[in-house]
Amino acid sequence: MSDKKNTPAPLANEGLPPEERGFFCDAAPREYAPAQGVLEDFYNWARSQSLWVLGFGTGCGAIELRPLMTSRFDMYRYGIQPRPTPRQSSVFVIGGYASVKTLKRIVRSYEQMMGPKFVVALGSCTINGGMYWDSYNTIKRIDQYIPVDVYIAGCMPRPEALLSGFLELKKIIREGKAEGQNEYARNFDWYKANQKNVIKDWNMPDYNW
Amino acid sequence: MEPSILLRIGYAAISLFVITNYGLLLIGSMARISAKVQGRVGQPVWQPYIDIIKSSAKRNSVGHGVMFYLGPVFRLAGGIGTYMFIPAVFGSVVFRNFSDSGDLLLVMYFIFFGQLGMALGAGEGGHPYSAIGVSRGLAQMTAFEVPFALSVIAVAIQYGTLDITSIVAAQQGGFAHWTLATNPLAVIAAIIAFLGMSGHNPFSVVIAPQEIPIGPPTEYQSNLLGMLQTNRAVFNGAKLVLYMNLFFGGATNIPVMVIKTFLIYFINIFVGQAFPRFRTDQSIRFFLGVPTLIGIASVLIAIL
Amino acid sequence: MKREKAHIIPPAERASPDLSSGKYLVMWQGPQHPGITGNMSLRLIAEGDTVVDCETHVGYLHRGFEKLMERRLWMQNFPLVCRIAVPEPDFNEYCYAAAIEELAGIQIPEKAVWLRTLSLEMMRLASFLMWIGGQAGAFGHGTIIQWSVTMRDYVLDLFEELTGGRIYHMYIIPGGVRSDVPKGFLQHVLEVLKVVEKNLDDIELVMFHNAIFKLRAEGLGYIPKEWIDQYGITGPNARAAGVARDLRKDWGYLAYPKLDFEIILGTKSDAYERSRLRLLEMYQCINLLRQIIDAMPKEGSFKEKLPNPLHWKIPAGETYVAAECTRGEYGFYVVSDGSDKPRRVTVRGPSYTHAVSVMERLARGTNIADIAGLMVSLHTYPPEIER
Amino acid sequence: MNTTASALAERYGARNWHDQRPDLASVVLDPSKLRDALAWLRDFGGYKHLSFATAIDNIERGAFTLTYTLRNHEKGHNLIVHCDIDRGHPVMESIHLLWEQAWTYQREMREWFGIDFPGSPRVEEEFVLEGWEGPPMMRRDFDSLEYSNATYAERPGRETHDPASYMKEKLYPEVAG
Repeated sequence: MSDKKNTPAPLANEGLPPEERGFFCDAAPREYAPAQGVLEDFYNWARSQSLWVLGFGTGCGAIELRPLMTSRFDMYRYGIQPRPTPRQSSVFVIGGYASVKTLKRIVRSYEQMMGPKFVVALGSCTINGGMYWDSYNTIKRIDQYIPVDVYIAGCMPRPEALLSGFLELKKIIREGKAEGQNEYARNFDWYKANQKNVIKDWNMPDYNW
Repeated sequence: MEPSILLRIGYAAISLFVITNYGLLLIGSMARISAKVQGRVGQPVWQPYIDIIKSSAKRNSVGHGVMFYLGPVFRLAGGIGTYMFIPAVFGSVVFRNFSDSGDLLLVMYFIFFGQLGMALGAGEGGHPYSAIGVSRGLAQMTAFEVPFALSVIAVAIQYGTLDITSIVAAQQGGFAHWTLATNPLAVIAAIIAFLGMSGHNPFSVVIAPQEIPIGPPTEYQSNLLGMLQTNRAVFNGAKLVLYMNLFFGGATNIPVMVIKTFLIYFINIFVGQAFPRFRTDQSIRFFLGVPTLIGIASVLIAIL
Repeated sequence: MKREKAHIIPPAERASPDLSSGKYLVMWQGPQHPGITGNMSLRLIAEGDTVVDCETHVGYLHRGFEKLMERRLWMQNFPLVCRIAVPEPDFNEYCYAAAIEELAGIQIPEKAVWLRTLSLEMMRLASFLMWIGGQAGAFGHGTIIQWSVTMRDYVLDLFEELTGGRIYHMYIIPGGVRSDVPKGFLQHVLEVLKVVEKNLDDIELVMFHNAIFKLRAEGLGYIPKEWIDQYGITGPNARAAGVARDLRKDWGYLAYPKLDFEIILGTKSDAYERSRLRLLEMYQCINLLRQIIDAMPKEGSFKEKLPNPLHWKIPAGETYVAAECTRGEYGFYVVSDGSDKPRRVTVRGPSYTHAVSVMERLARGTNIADIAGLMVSLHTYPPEIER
Repeated sequence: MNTTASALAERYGARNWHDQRPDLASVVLDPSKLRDALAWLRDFGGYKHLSFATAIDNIERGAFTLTYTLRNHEKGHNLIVHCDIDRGHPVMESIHLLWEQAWTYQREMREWFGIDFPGSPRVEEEFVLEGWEGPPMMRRDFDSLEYSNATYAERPGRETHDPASYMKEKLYPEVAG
């Protein structure tokens, strides 16, 4: 179910030393066409019913994930569960402000996730910089660097807000509007330019999967 | 009369289908039970189905060479092979599988086979945590195979055969004939080995999320992961049925099978929720200690 | 059986393994790793299952607080400071407020003193409850955290009732506290304490009398007594080594001199001892909270009148105010040049020594499987390292 | 108290002993004497515990003021030791041999202020920043807001006001208008 025709040119991986370029893949991401009709609806339902959250606490918002995944606000009820490896998780929760050093890891982990993949961004600082609007080390809006599906405002968002955010994400997925992966592949150059504009020492592959 | 081979294959497919669904539901309900221990509501019972559908519905996937793809295939083959040579329900035509053409040794071999295939595949994955997980897993497996093998030897000596069907047949006729009653030491050793085999706490160091997230399957995604999840259900079911046959008098119909296997699997959760996990060296030391002695004792009892 | 070989003191000098030999395995534990505390990473070089070298890498949470505070008015900084450390923001608020009051020469009313003590102790309890789940989880025991984080949530509900905020309270403002106790609040505190205490008994039974937990934790990460001053170790890590370091006693800030408590000391100074000591301190917390509720004045004003915060100039000077947080000495060093903005603010976090120098040394020679447990048993938290 | 003060004064030429609180004092030393003075304080003065070390950018004086805060647990007394070093040529003696954790603070000062500590372990490595190309960002002449506006994309629709004037026109519009 993937169209082979628009396969883009291989990446240069100029960030890497020449002897290491062979170790990494140089294929740029490409778009994947969704399945047909009812089948895709069924898939989307399944995706929305089993959201595996990548266990990467990028900011202080991660502290409210603990109550969320433990017995008070039990997110397992909704089929949401943490997953330690990006390969198997489908939701990336950006827990608040992202410093440049963390953004590098965010991009890397996001690209390693298998699509369809969804991003939930917590806190005002991911929306417009929030409290760190004049900080020299935190980015101001995360959607310049990776596609975001749901924002949850607040500093910090309460577990109830997180839950409603996840339910909103489910709705979007079921409607088939959560095509962040394809969007990333479509505007790959733009995203990559933004990323390289901020991450000064780009010493990793241009697209690592 | 003996059904034709095609008919038997059809029957085997039916019983495989049943055991897969049963295994999935078992996993789901056990997750719910452990959630209750933790004071949670817990995931829906059918969550494993959705997870498998979701994993298989992933759009792209990353490979690391042929062995990487073959790992889950071997694992699944091991699981199915294990199940195929065990009579799920004693005396039933549909659920006897191919138990008459294979015996206990073959089953034990299949239990190994899946793990080894997985080890090869995960090693190909190239993730350091996979390598560590594989080494831990194999080390621990060789450790818990010792008490398991000993108890199996005890059973074989006791009933004078390696054929599972006749072992079950010998246990018919009430609780007094079960291995649990006739040779309890063998059962104890085997149950301890079972804890290690099913990889719950305290023997979950293979996939320890806090230490080596998450061990051998770290690199596996999409449909490969779905395959592993399916295998988990089949393999659990097969092991449970095997234990039920060897030690708990088998089952003459489906409800009895369900009840017995559920109770056997419940032991895992019961122990797993109450304990942290051993380190690899500690668990090996543990398995080669008391459980091995119990196993030897059970063999001696069987001989005498 | 492991008790005898408890005292392994790792080598002081770093090993320099030859990575090209193919004998060693280089691993990054974190930042994307469930077994790491907060958002930091360890670069481990392992030989087999044994770590021969460990490097702590911090900075993933660096927001440049100290720079930002130089750009803001004294009062504008006040919502900023509590963001420095998520699990226990109140210690930041207290240190900052106390420093300003000392420089500006403000005396806070008696009731504010008690309310501050109350909120600090509640924060300590909440933070410890968060930690104990992590400690059990690091050894693979997932049940404890499910219980303890819920208990923490009950304490957070109390904070919500008192201050309106769950995580960030902004309650301790310069000149006192922001609001008086609501009606019936103290009663709720006592009720919650009863629940938490009961749950702690369960946790002690399941965790501290658990053979496998003992097997894992005993003898892990032994800190000799000499290191305490050498490395500047403070808090429970120092007390578990038998060194009485508790600023609540030493400095006697807030209402602590009026409260009756003893410094809890350990002897064995390994991971198990540290965990046990922290459990005892949780009981001590509950006891202290009950004392505070009995002893605190029920009426009176709770804050001083401040000048217009927009034109508030603090007289020139410098001071260092520290408080005993759950991890050790948490201090604010504030310099004012007489203007309406701080000249320099430095945050002294206890994790600074624990997570970097101590962790790097203790990690040498431990099993990979124990790194997470060791990390948590030092109770480190990255944001206070990098600010 | 002033055994320590006088001893420091006559041994190492310490100046401006200032008692901020009964349990907190500060003193100024020369950079050349600082390391010996700290060693003496640690071994003979009872100030065994290094709380933290940091620097203040006194750009008007053209100096970095290094600040070492020590604690004497027996007497329950804290001592802040200052010393000025030239801002144009910021080099300071390393004290990583006195306290095991000191190298971390020195690494931090190296990255944040550009103060060099020859011989301190891993002082060259990046501490919290990664791929930082600007000047050392804790210096007073580095403007965080300017850098942030120049580097990071902003979401339109956010305005910030100067609190004084904004509050005035909100609270007292007649005065402001």
